[in-house]
Amino acid sequence: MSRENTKSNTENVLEISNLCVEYRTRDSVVKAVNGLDLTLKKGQALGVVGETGAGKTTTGLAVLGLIPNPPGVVTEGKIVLDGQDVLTKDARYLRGIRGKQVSMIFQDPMTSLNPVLPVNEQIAEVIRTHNKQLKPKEALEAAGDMLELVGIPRDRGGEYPHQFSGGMKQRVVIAIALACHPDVLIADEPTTALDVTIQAQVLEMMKELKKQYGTSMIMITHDLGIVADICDEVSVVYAGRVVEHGTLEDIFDHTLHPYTEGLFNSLPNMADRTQRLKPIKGLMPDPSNLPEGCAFCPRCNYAKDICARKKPGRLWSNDTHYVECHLYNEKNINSGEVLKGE
Amino acid sequence: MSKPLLEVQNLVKYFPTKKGKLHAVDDVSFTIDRGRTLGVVGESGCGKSTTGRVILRLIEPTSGSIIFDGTDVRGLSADGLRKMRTRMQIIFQDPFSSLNPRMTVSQAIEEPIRLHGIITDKREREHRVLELMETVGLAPRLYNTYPHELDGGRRQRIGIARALAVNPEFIVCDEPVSALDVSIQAQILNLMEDLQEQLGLTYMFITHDLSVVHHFSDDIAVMYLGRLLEKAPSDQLFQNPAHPYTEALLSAIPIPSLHNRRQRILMKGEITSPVNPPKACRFANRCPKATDRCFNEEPELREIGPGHMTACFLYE
Amino acid sequence: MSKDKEYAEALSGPKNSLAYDTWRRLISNKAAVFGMAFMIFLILLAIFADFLFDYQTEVIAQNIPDRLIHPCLKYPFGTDEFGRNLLARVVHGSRMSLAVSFSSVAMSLAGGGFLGAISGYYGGKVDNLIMRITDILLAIPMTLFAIVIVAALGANTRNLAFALAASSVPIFARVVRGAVITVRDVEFVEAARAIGATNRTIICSHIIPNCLSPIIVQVTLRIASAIYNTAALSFLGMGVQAPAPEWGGLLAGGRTYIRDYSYLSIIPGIAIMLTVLALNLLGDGLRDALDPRLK
Amino acid sequence: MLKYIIRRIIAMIPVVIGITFLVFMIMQLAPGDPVQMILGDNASPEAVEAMRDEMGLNDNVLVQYGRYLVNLVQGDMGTSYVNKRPVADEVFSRVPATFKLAAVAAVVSIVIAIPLGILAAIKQNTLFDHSSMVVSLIGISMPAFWLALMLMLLFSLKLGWLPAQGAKDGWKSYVLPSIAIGFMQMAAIARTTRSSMLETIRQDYIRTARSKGITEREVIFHHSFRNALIPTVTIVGVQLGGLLGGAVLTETVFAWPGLGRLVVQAVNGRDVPVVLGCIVVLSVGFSIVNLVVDLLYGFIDPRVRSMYQ
Amino acid sequence: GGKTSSAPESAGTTAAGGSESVAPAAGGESARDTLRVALTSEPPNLSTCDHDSLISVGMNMLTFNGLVRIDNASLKPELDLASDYKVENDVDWIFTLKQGVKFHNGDDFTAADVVATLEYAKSLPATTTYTSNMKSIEAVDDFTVKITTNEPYAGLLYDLGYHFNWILPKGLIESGNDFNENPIGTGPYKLVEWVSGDHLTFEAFDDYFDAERKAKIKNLEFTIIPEGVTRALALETGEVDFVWETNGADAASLLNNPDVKVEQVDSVDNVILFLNNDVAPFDDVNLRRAIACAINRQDIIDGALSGYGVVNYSAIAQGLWGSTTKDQLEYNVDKAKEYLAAWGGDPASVNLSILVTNETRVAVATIIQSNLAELGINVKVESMDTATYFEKWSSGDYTGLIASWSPSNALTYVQRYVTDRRVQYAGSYNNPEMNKLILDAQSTLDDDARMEKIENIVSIVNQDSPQISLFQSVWLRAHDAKLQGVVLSGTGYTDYNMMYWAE
Ligand SMILES: Nc1ncnc2c1ncn2[C@@H]1O[C@H](COP(=O)(O)OP(=O)(O)OP(=O)(O)O)[C@@H](O)[C@H]1O
Ligand SMILES: Nc1ncnc2c1ncn2[C@@H]1O[C@H](COP(=O)(O)OP(=O)(O)OP(=O)(O)O)[C@@H](O)[C@H]1O
Ligand SMILES: [Mg+2]
Ligand SMILES: [Mg+2]
Ligand code: NI
Repeated sequence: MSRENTKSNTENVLEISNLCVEYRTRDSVVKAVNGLDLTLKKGQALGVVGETGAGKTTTGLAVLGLIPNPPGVVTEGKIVLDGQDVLTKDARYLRGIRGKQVSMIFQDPMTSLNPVLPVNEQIAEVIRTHNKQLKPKEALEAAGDMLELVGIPRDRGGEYPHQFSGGMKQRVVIAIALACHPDVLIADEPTTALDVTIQAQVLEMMKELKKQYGTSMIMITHDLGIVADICDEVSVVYAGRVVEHGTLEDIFDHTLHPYTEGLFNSLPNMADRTQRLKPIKGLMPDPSNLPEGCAFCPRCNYAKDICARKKPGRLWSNDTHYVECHLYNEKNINSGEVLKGE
Repeated sequence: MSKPLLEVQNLVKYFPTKKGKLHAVDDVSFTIDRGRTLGVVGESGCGKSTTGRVILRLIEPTSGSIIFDGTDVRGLSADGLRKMRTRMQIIFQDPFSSLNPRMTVSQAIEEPIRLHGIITDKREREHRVLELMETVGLAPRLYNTYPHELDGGRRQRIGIARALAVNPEFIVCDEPVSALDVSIQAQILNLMEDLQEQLGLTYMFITHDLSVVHHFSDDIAVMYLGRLLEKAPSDQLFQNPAHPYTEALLSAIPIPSLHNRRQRILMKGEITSPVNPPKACRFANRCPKATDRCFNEEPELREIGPGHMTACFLYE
Repeated sequence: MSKDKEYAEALSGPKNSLAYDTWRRLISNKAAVFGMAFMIFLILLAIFADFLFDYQTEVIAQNIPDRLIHPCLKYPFGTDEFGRNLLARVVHGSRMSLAVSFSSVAMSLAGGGFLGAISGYYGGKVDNLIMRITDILLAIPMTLFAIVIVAALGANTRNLAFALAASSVPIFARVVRGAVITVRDVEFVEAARAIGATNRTIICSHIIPNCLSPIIVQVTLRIASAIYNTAALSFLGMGVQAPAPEWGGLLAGGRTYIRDYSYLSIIPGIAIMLTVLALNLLGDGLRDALDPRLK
Repeated sequence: MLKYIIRRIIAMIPVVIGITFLVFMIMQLAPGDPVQMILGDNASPEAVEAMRDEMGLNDNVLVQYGRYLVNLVQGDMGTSYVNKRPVADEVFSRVPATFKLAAVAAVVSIVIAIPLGILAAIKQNTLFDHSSMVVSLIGISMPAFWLALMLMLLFSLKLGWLPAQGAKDGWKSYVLPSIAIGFMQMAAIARTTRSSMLETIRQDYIRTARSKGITEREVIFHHSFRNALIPTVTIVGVQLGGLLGGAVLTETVFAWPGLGRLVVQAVNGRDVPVVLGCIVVLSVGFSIVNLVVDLLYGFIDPRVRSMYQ
Repeated sequence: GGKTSSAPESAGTTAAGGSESVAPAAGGESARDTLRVALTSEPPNLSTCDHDSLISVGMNMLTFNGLVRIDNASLKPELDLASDYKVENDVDWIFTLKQGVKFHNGDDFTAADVVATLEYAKSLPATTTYTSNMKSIEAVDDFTVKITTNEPYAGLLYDLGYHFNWILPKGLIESGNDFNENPIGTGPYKLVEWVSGDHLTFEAFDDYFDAERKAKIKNLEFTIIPEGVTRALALETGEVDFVWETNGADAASLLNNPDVKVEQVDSVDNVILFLNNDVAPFDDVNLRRAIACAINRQDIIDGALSGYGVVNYSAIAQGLWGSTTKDQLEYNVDKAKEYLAAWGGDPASVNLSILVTNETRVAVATIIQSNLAELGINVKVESMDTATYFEKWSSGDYTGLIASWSPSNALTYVQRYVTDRRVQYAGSYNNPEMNKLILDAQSTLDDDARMEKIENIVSIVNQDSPQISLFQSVWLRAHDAKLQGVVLSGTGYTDYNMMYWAE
């Protein structure tokens, strides 16, 4: 903790600390996010990787204050955006920042656009909301610019979402998110619904735009390939907590957490197709019934007694890389060697 | 391996639609040898699933021939087809919609055994179901549970057990892992590999995930808008892709590693409509290497190396 | 050996059934529970009506001296123009109203279900033909259609049930067809075909069980509407024949006296309303409970 | 669009033929003899027979039907058995009354129901929501003719505010009948509006809209409303059919000079041509309403609109 | 003798007669120049010959006149368009016509119109009963007509008073005028408009020939209100002035309303339980008698008619000239049991199903049902529409039904017992003797002798009890208390032209 604070805070455009979110349904309380910390530096792209149900989308929504309530409740934590804790702000303030300072690209482009409105109106809407002095025509003009920016001819702006293909819809969603040049862009699996070739186009475009506008970006995904492609740092999330965080190199070449390791081992090796996959055994824990100790413990090949009992603390391996795992202590952390047996 | 297990010749499937004929599968030919895996890749809507379904005659083909182990599948009577389906099976992409929500795990696995009268004794059948569950890694306590109580991975295991229940020789796997998380995906892939080894199965493995198909298949067929563009042994395809589309496709896969990254070849545009496509190379409008000829003629699939076929004018 | 034990254990394990889940969701919905409780009450009332009031002496026998007595202790619902205890008639009326509506819904479910299932499963020309016929039937306002049939066949309970059934056949055909079509294209049907299931197995053990929820919901709503339409036809004098009590008939008979003895039409009206309400609540509740999305 | 409308109108022809055929055949099953009705109990059997011949009632049923259809195409709906007036005159003189009443009831119920449904959805689980939904539930459960009687009892007899019958007192005449036949539709529409509103509010694109920072009002009116209208419009179409059906009974109670009453009277008098005429007109009216509803879909939903083109 | 009498001797309720000079003109109140009447249903037809409906006859009375009319108070024929008549050699009836009478279209009324009308009526199949006794009609001069009957026929005046024989203008008959659309006659009112399903309006005919009977209220408007309650409400709220048929259930509250007057008159409408004499066991006189004695008519009146009815045990309605109660079978359960024993069959084997057409009759049949249950006879009540009902009746496909007969005179009434009339009344009376008796009565022109013969016929029928009389209804008409000159007839008619508004 202390080491984090020594870093120059001024660079951080978004800081999430100890975020806890619960979904309280009639039969159970789903602990979707459990003390999650994220830091996004200016102009950088942070990859957030994790399995289904790890709480990635929930975190993104929390930043925009859009967690559906009921059943969702933020029980703890701080989300500091532009020096302000958004969790303490009222609806009016939140509306002011949404789309302007922080915007989000949602998981499914097929359902993220309003089917009864032409796409340019949907883009113009966000522009006008944050530039009240603009006339509707000017806003539409600006929306046309945005469309061209994402590679859609401006004269197709009057068409409706159903007339667009999946890739084009995703571009429109991106255009909406970028229309007011937000400081922070949260991209929630922006390409999972798309074909590889289209995915490549969209990712390439996002990289371009990021460079052009210096937007800071959180890239939520479960595809380590995408992370390698466009991110600067990575947070690996498991059961609503960051279990390992570091730069690309830290994570890809100096993997520490057994879960991260498992993720890599699950991927087929492109170089050697005969190599057998080494999957992580078992399943994600039930978020309404989390284990007491380390959440990954039941699936971990290296689990020790203590893992089941006590939550591991955070351990920094270098200035940028930390892990939460009982396999490491102050002694072995820098060498990266695992404490086996014992 | 003298004779291939499955031989598909000039398979065509057109769907009549309001706007015209939809060319879902257009003149596709390939063979699969016993005990081997043919991977089929391609973008969404290129006709992968349709090909798989037509082979099992879940959809009637428009034309072409399907020879399975010497039997013409198209010539089978309804009853013959039912028998044939103890030898050929299919696993579906979506583990959610491919299981009847009102049947328990055991009922679902038992159904094919019962329907084909493979085991008539009730006790024995129950035993067999439990055995199959064990084979695919489902705990016996799940015997009486319903699919909606289970996660995607387990459900996919039910689908596999169901397919295995009739002791098939050949299984069409229609994107069996694309709905699953990587960690679960790896579990299922390993399971399928083990089964192939133990039971000597032959697979047709449909996917759009190139890294998976590379890992899993002996041969790979690349489809585009109903057409087979390239077919080659797995390593051959990855090392020396012939068709510009295959090349672009390979370059588009994001590689989860910081080293030996590929230079991306970006294709312009998106897949065109498969309804009444013009007589031209279907990839021509997105192809960086297209010539005038590509827009006026359709290239034939031709052999360019041992087991390596492609349909492109660049290789004439 | 231990494996055998494990197997035996699995076989004897508890069956947590879908029906039970649905039931649990249903009873957590207060309105639906009210609807269900009311319907159960009503059905019991209909079954045991004879134990409460004797049909010959209390329901149809007249007692002119006691005619038109406002509700009081002796006659909680008052008496009608023939001095009959309205309570007894309302209680026995539930029998007739339920019998007519249940049987008409059963008939139209059978007819409409059959047509809809064929239409949905086979598609193509058959579907087209059946759907055009339902188009025609649906273009005639339902009450009107029932009136015409009753007028043609003559007014009696059987024809009444038949008319109501005929007029809701197209609705069931539509609902069942819709359900079958959604289910028909679902992968598990294809999966069943892939494992060699015959058409019959597919229809009986895959399609029908999965079509059931919209149909069950529709059945409750149709029963409500049948009760309503029975009343409407009785109101026009085309309903159940006197002196048999039926709520619509009671209401129709009472309307002559509405000025001074308004309870004669208010009470049967409330009975109809409560029943229709209960069925609607139950139908809504079932719709929610059966919807897998709300799992 | 125009082509679509024309196609739809042409598609109505077989429906009308089907309706006439069906009703014609059903009415044939009826035991009553129209001639007996016309001539009364003083007529001699020869007179009855002569009249049957004259009216063509001794021909084959299909011949009779064919003749009816041929005449119908020429706008001739036959002659009433009972009063011998042309059915077309008889029926069309009643059309305005029924359609005016139905229109008033429909407009009023829609105008009340939709805002009510939206408000209830926005204020989900508040007292307002609960009470308006209870009222709607009662509304869909209450037989229209009973409501008619109750309204009459209260407003005409007890309070004396509104006329009990007829269509002669201007807007006042419309109040009770239109409430009686419109209440149920209003309730059904309000319920559908509420639930479709709640449904759309859960959609992804609403989340997208919210993420733009627009106000909740804009979210509701600009984004949810039009999408929520799609199922609402369907129910409006269905309900209008119920409205025409409900008119049959309500018109009798309120002595409304419309088609509903005519058809009841004609059915009782076994006046086949009039019954047929009424049903054809009501059904065509209903089909037209449904056509309008379908066109409205196109207006609301661009996905549907592109299907017309 | 019922030949001529200018004014009935105050039979009605209010001071009628010559008060007309006081009523309309005096105040000159323009406010009340309209009378709004609520009808139960639409008149099927406005012409004279194309219907046999009570409501339509009411309309005919407004626009047409006959040579004679049946007086509403006395129910006897009185001169109307004829100023005098005499009978020569038993079959030739010489009518002298009034002069200066005009039709609504301005045509003058002459003997030619009479001849044309009666010839026209004779040519129509539906009117035979009322026209076939006339052998020939001749115009002796412009204002004299000779009608020759086939044989001596006492019923001619009644026939002429029947609406089929009311006078139409010759010119319009010949030009094929549709009298339904355009009912032009000599009557006190002219049709203004008929909005189908809603209302009919009439306007007073200024050139009406009979000053005494000239319309006093300028406009007449008929509204159709099928629901009884609604009709009563409409009267109370002032939406209508006159309700043509009031339900017994509503009468009680209307009676308490000082602004409303309820008129009651015992009708000649005899409601009977019609038994099919052709089928066993109803062909047995003892069983029929048992049924007749078992039915409690007072219960019917109280239960089904709210007390508005008159018990009748005789075959013919009380109050008609010629009716008698001789030999009638009254309500007596013990007697009923005796007759049942005399019949000797098993009451449980009797399948009596009573066909009815409306709510009130359902109620009546329901009471019969419970009465007969005491004898052990099971009764079913079948409600149906009128068309089916008539079909079943005329084809004899029934066991019992409830019907009502309301002819204007006893002779017409008993004529229903003539064998050849059984075609229409399938299953009715089986007594070949009766034909002769009836023929004899109808050719007896002397009133007193005829009355005796009719009484004899009635008493025979009473003993045979082919059908069972139940009650005579009471006509209930309610109107604004300010309306004067209301005279109700036992046949159900009233003369709107005699009504006027009090100040
Ligand atoms: N509206 C909700 N009500 C109840 N539980 C919810 C709701 N939304 C999410 N959850 C639960 O919260 C947990 C985290 O969900 P979240 O959507 O954040 O996961 P995710 O990491 O985005 O997963 P994915 O990769 O599938 O998108 C899951 O267990 C999910 O079931
Ligand atoms: N039953 C059908 N009727 C009409 N068109 C169909 C039908 N089934 C498939 N198609 C069309 O045929 C084409 C090929 O479909 P297919 O399902 O085989 O594609 P796929 O390669 O499996 O795609 P995906 O990766 O999305 O599963 C598509 O354009 C599809 O829309
Ligand atoms: Mg997510
Ligand atoms: Mg597919
Ligand atoms: Ni008028």
